[in-house]
Amino acid sequence: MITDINKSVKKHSLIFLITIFLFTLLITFLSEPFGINFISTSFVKVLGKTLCLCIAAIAMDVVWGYCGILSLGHFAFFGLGGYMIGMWLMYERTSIIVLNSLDGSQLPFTEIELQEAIGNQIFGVVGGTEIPLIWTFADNLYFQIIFVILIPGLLAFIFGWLAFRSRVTGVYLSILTQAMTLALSLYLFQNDSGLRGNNGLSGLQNIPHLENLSQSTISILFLWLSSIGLIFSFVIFNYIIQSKFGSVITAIRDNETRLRFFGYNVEIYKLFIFVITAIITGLAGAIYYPQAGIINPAEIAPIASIYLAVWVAIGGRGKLYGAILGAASVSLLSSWFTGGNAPNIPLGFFTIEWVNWWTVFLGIGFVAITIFSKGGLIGMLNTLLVKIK
Amino acid sequence: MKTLLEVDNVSISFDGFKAIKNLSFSIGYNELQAIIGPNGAGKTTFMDIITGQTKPDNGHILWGEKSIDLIRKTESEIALLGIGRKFQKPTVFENKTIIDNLILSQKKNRNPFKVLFQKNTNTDLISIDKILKDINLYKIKDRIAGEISHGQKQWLEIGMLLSQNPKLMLIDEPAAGMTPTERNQTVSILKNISKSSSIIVVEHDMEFVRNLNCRVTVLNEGSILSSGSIDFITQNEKVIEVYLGR
Amino acid sequence: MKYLLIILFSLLSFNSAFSEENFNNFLFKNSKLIINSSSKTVGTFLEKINVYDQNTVSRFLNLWKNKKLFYIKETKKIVLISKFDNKTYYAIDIFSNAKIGKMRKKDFKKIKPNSGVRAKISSALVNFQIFSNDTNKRINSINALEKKILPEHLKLLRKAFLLEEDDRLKIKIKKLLQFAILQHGADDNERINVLNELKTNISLEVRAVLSKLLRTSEIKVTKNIEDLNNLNIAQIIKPEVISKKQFGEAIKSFFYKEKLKLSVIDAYKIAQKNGFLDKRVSLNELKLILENNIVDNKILGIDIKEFNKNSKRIEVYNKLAKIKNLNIYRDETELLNDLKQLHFYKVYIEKNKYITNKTKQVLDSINFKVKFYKYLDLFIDGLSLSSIYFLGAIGLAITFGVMRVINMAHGEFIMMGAYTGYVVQLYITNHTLSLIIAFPLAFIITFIAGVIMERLVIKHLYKNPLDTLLATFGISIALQQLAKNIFGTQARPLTSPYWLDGSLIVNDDLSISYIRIAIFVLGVLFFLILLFVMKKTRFGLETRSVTQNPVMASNMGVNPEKINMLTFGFGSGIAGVAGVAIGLFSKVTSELGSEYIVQSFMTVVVGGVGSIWGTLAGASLIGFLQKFIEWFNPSNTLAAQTYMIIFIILFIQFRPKGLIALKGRAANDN
Amino acid sequence: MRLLITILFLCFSSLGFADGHKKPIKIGILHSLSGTMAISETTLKDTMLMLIEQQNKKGGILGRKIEPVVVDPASNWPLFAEKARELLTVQKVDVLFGCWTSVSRKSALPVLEELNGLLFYPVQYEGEESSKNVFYTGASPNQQAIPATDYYLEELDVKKFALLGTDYVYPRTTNKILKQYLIDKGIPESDIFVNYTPFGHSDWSKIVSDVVSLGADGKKVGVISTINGDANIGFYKELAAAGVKADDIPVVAFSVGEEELSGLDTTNLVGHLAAWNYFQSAESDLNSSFIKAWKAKMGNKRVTNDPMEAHVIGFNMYVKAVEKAGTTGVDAVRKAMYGIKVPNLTGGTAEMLPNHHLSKPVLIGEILENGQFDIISQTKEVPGDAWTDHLPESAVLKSDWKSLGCGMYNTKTNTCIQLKSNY
Repeated sequence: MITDINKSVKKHSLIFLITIFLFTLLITFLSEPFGINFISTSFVKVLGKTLCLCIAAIAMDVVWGYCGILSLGHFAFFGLGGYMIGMWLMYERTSIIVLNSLDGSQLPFTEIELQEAIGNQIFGVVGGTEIPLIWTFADNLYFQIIFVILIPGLLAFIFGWLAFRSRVTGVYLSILTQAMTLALSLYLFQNDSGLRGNNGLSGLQNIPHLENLSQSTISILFLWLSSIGLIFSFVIFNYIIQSKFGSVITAIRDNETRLRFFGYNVEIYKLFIFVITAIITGLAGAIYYPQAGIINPAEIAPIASIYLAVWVAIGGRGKLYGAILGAASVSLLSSWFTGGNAPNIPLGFFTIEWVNWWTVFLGIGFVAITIFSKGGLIGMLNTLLVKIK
Repeated sequence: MKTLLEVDNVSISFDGFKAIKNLSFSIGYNELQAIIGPNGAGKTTFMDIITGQTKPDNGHILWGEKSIDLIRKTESEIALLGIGRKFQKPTVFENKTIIDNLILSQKKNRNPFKVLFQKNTNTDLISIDKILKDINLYKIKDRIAGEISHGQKQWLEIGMLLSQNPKLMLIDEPAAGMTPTERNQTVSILKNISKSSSIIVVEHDMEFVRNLNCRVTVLNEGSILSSGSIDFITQNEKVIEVYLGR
Repeated sequence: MKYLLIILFSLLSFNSAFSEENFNNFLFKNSKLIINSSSKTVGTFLEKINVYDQNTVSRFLNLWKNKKLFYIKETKKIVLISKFDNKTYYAIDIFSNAKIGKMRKKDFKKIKPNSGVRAKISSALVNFQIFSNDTNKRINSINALEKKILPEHLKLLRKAFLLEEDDRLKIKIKKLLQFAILQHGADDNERINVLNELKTNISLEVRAVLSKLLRTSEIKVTKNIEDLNNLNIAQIIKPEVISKKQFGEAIKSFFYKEKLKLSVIDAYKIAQKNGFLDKRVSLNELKLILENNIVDNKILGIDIKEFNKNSKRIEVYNKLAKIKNLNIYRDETELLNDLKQLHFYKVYIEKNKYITNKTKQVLDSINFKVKFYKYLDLFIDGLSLSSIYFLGAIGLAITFGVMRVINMAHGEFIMMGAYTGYVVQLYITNHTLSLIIAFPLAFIITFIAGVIMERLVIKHLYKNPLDTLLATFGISIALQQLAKNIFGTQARPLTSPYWLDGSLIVNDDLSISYIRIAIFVLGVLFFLILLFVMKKTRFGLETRSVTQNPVMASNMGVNPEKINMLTFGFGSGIAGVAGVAIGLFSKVTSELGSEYIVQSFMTVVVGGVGSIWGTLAGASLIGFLQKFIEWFNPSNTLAAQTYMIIFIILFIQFRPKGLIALKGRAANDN
Repeated sequence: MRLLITILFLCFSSLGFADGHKKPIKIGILHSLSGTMAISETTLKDTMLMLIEQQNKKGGILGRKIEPVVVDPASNWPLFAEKARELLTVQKVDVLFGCWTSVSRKSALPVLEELNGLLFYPVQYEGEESSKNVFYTGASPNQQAIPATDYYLEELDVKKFALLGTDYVYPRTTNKILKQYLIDKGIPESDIFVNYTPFGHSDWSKIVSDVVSLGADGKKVGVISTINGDANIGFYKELAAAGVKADDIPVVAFSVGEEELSGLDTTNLVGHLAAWNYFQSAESDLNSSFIKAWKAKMGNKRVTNDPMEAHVIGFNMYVKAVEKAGTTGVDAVRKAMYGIKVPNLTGGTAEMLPNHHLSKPVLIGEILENGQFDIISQTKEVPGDAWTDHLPESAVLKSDWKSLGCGMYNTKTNTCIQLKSNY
């Protein structure tokens, strides 16, 4: 495997790139603003968001499926990415509104008046008016984009450094990562956190300076952005896992003690993977939340990260395609069943309403897949293909 | 003869149980030594201490010409200094091919950022091929390590040690689960290696140790009972009592 | 006072000049006041009522207070109602008990005095009942007095104290009399005596009365410091510049409690109101004045575009002010200088300095004692939270600790236990009995569920504990939704038996609800039972042997499969029992379990895996820590939880194996 | 990939139902059926289904049948936006009834305004909002919080206030308004104790004991509770355990109704208060027939509550407005809505005001042992206020969509600050 990396990397990446590109192109042609209006904007948004979830899923797959760190806190990074970009979106949009409303006054406004008005608009709902310190750079898109990378990366670095250094592994590490995301979400739930507490940041789908574009156009833009993000992260991760580095991290997964005796500083490798996946997850979040429209602390509750792991497990861990398949299928099915689209099944004495029963079947599905198909959906597909051949 | 490794007055206890008591031991360059002893004598703990997996309560472990104290070092640092270890139960990376296993352990820069862009040069592959031949696995080099026999795994692990190119190898029960022919092959492999690096073999099997024809140390209850040639120690009454007598 | 005299008069004379008939007429005239009573209007009505026969009035007031009265919609007549059949009712005269007529439900309406009105009625009843022959009535009137003592009650109480023969009542009256003297007494020596008597009493009532003596006025201001000499000064306040509230306040208040502060702006307002200083021009007013002086987009010849800075606005305004003879603008530091020549203070409403000092002294000594109870209370709070965590986590400690299986569905077993309790109560209405049945039943049901889960799912996944996490998470969400589909999303009641209602009241600052005591006892019981099971029984022995070395254990004739199954069932069963207990003090919903799962995991991890003692230690640490942090920052329990989790994350760094860790080789292979 | 495409097709195949002669009127129901809010919101879904069923029996609206479309946003705020968009664009519903928490409303709001949808929001809320696309059928603060506080001040003579709330926008804003209101009424700031707890908070012992000790200076303490959802259960249980009687420390709650009490043993809560625009115990023919129908459908143990009444009013208004407009077009219906009057279940009539709020009576009830409320005070209809008069920055604002065409109009500068809401 390691022996012919380059060819393999290129082949995989190319196939993937073409598939996603064609897929996105197809959706664009089926969409409302650029095509035959077969697919609704709402579904385009769902697809765009799903692509972002796929990015998070492949990051999760690398950190868990390849490196063996079952992180139950990766959604914290996803959320942080969303918050960082959300701050700019919200501040900028509000300042445009405020500037318009101040236009009517006779004297030109002072900087303080502007800040107060913006603060009142953003923090009025949580009973405050002051703009907190952490919003210092919120008026600058470039800074906030840097934060999208920096903040999740920093959190991952600090947490990872602490955890790996003391050799917390396995189940313990999972619980610790869960505690991390719980602590972060509880912190953000406080109004004092300066990020609007439980309300979170909202109205993010209205992109400032793009007011003239309709949401259907914006949704296509973000679909493309998400696709590019997915391709970008796939190429990076595919390179990593196919390189010798990848061989090292799978060795960490299989037996990290053994690897230490070969002179590998396992902790640094883990930290590297933890941080890079956190950054990519954060970027995914930054593309996701402008499509979702609102981010709030409930998004990063521990359960979200568990779901992330479940997607990867269902799709098939240790295979990037698997993670994508898992994330896409579960989240799309979930959205379909809870959307009231699925026809109910009358059993005569009892009617199965999908809205009520979907979660039950989903849960049973997880169990079945973990027990019967270690390879997940992609593993099942492979066996099926082998049989057909 | 210059000493490569000197273990000086080392002790360790777990929950009040003294696993190693004031143990001192040394080995020179390109020397082959064997350690024997009954179950619970502290053989594995002894190896754990040298490789940094367990920190002793007191004592020193000095390494090489500069007499570096290994106690403060991590496992990976010790490994990088040139100590390789083979475990009692063969531990190879079962999901990887034999050749990938060897590439992984090959002595190269371990910096993650370097590893990310590391490529296999021709010389790398040639040296690996040589090792593959030495350990009799050349023909099946592309097989997954999890599928090969127990004895072959033992060899693979020794091969991985070779590929790591250490100055000292700690080898825990290399002959366990091997057929008599495989044992003989193992003996010759080890003897061959000892020409270029030092080896400490921990073994149960007296016959195997006899074939190695080297200095033998007998451990019992965490301290050294006797040390010398195999003929010398087999005549020691205490050794016969605690070890052979059973 | 007049009111009181009239009562006394009517009480002493025993001669009611007015008959029931008159009272009835009186009621009829005032029926509007009774029907639409408000605590604002009821006072005047109650004053007028005293002239009537006291028995009649007190009967009427009692009926009114207890919401027994009705009125006929058409005539507004106030009556009693009794049911005749499903559709018809009798209206009954309040006094004669005669049936006035049949009516339908539509025709009458209940009179519903609100609790404010009811309190006033009770207070009025005092005058009629404090000398009653009926002990119960006297008790009632004294209870009513506890709520509020008016000046006129002082005399009444003195008399009642002399007349009262029931010892227990006499003590109560004495207490009230003391309070009355303190608040309304005229003789300062007597009040000081009472203060000395109350020194050792730490009850909330005493503190309330003492604090009343220390009530202060609004902030006042004077120019002349000698003015203060003759006053009973409570506090002298220095105005200061206070920055606006900032985010991150939580952290600040974590370290110190805020004192009374007076901002410069507020102080200036007070001074201005009292005529000491001129009106201050605020930035907003300044802006308005400037706007009114715009001429051709210019103010004093300066283009308005330049007015985008406060400094510029102030500068130009001050120029304008000189021209137009307005007050010039001054910033806060300048205002502070103006204020320095003034003195802001609060005075006690009580005039006697000696009394206020004495009161402060007594209150301080009481508060010192109260503090002790507060800490004790905090400790007990921590203890009770710890027991809850312990109960939630102990089942997990067995499945996770012994088998290294992460059971994400553990919370759902807790939920199942709680629902079992609820279902049992549906069929057995005696709460004590139903609880006695619910505990073992919950154990059995969750035991079986645990065994089924182990057989069907966990068994296949022992080699990979992380996979069990996912599988059991699947079970968890399926069970949660299933519970929703069966029991609905509404919370279900799980009522504790009557003997668990209320609390053990040590004093006003230390009361422990019985349910928390019960949970603590249950926690201790669990702990002892588990210790016994693990240390003294065959099952425990075998479990421990399987934990330490499964291969060896199976060689010794222990069947690891059976042990695994039973251990899992046992752990789940305990979760079920814990569920009944948790359901008793919180609520039974399908999400009950998910609230405890993360905390339970942390408890087990912090405590150290594989040890019951460890779980105890972990639960105590987390429980006490959380209460301790909450105590620093009472208004923000969220912050407390965040800090606690961060602490735990850091804690794990230093003790990765938990508080009580298994040592040696066994601990290394996880 | 293949799976993705299959799902895609499945999605759309389900849409292609046969178009009959008369297209049904589609009503989207946007209430969480799972997650933490399901406890409150599922009831509203059932209410809507019942109302639609009843209306269909009467022949629907304009001779068209009504078809409900139920979705589950699962107490997940972003999903409210996603599902709202799906309902409006994919399902093409004519109107939405839904949301409970303010966050969920604020999440759906941009979508509604963008796509010009119509939402009936049935829950009491914090005000400070008036969207062109939302009709607020629940109470605004001046229809619930302010009257209840007045009741405390005037009737119960409360001098010290504990404002306890769940940490989210409704309690935050309501308490901000109340705090200012109390200060204006002469209550010193130091006598107002504010505390926020997270959703689903269960450990109340410390907070309850803090509240009890507030009374140490002899002033009467009253609790104003904006605690939401199932956290109430633990709170009331702890109150009962601490022996807090309503006569000593009354609690008035804005989020506790019959539904929440049904999960509780109420014997110890007797006398505590709640302020609503509706109680099940209200005596009127309309109410008894509504309760009867509800119990017939959902079982005898089920109770009715205020947000249900809000949906009843909202639905009846919608029916009237569509009939008046003769179409389901959003703009036409909105215009028809202003001034529409329908009877309240408590007697009297509710009227839709040009600020998209209702005029409704305010009721204060004392908890009875059977989990019902004894109505002890009922006002005349109070017009709902979009912008509170008690905060200086809001006092100057006015909402009038009928004549001013603006939801945030500054009466001082006579300008419309914004047409779309800032969320």
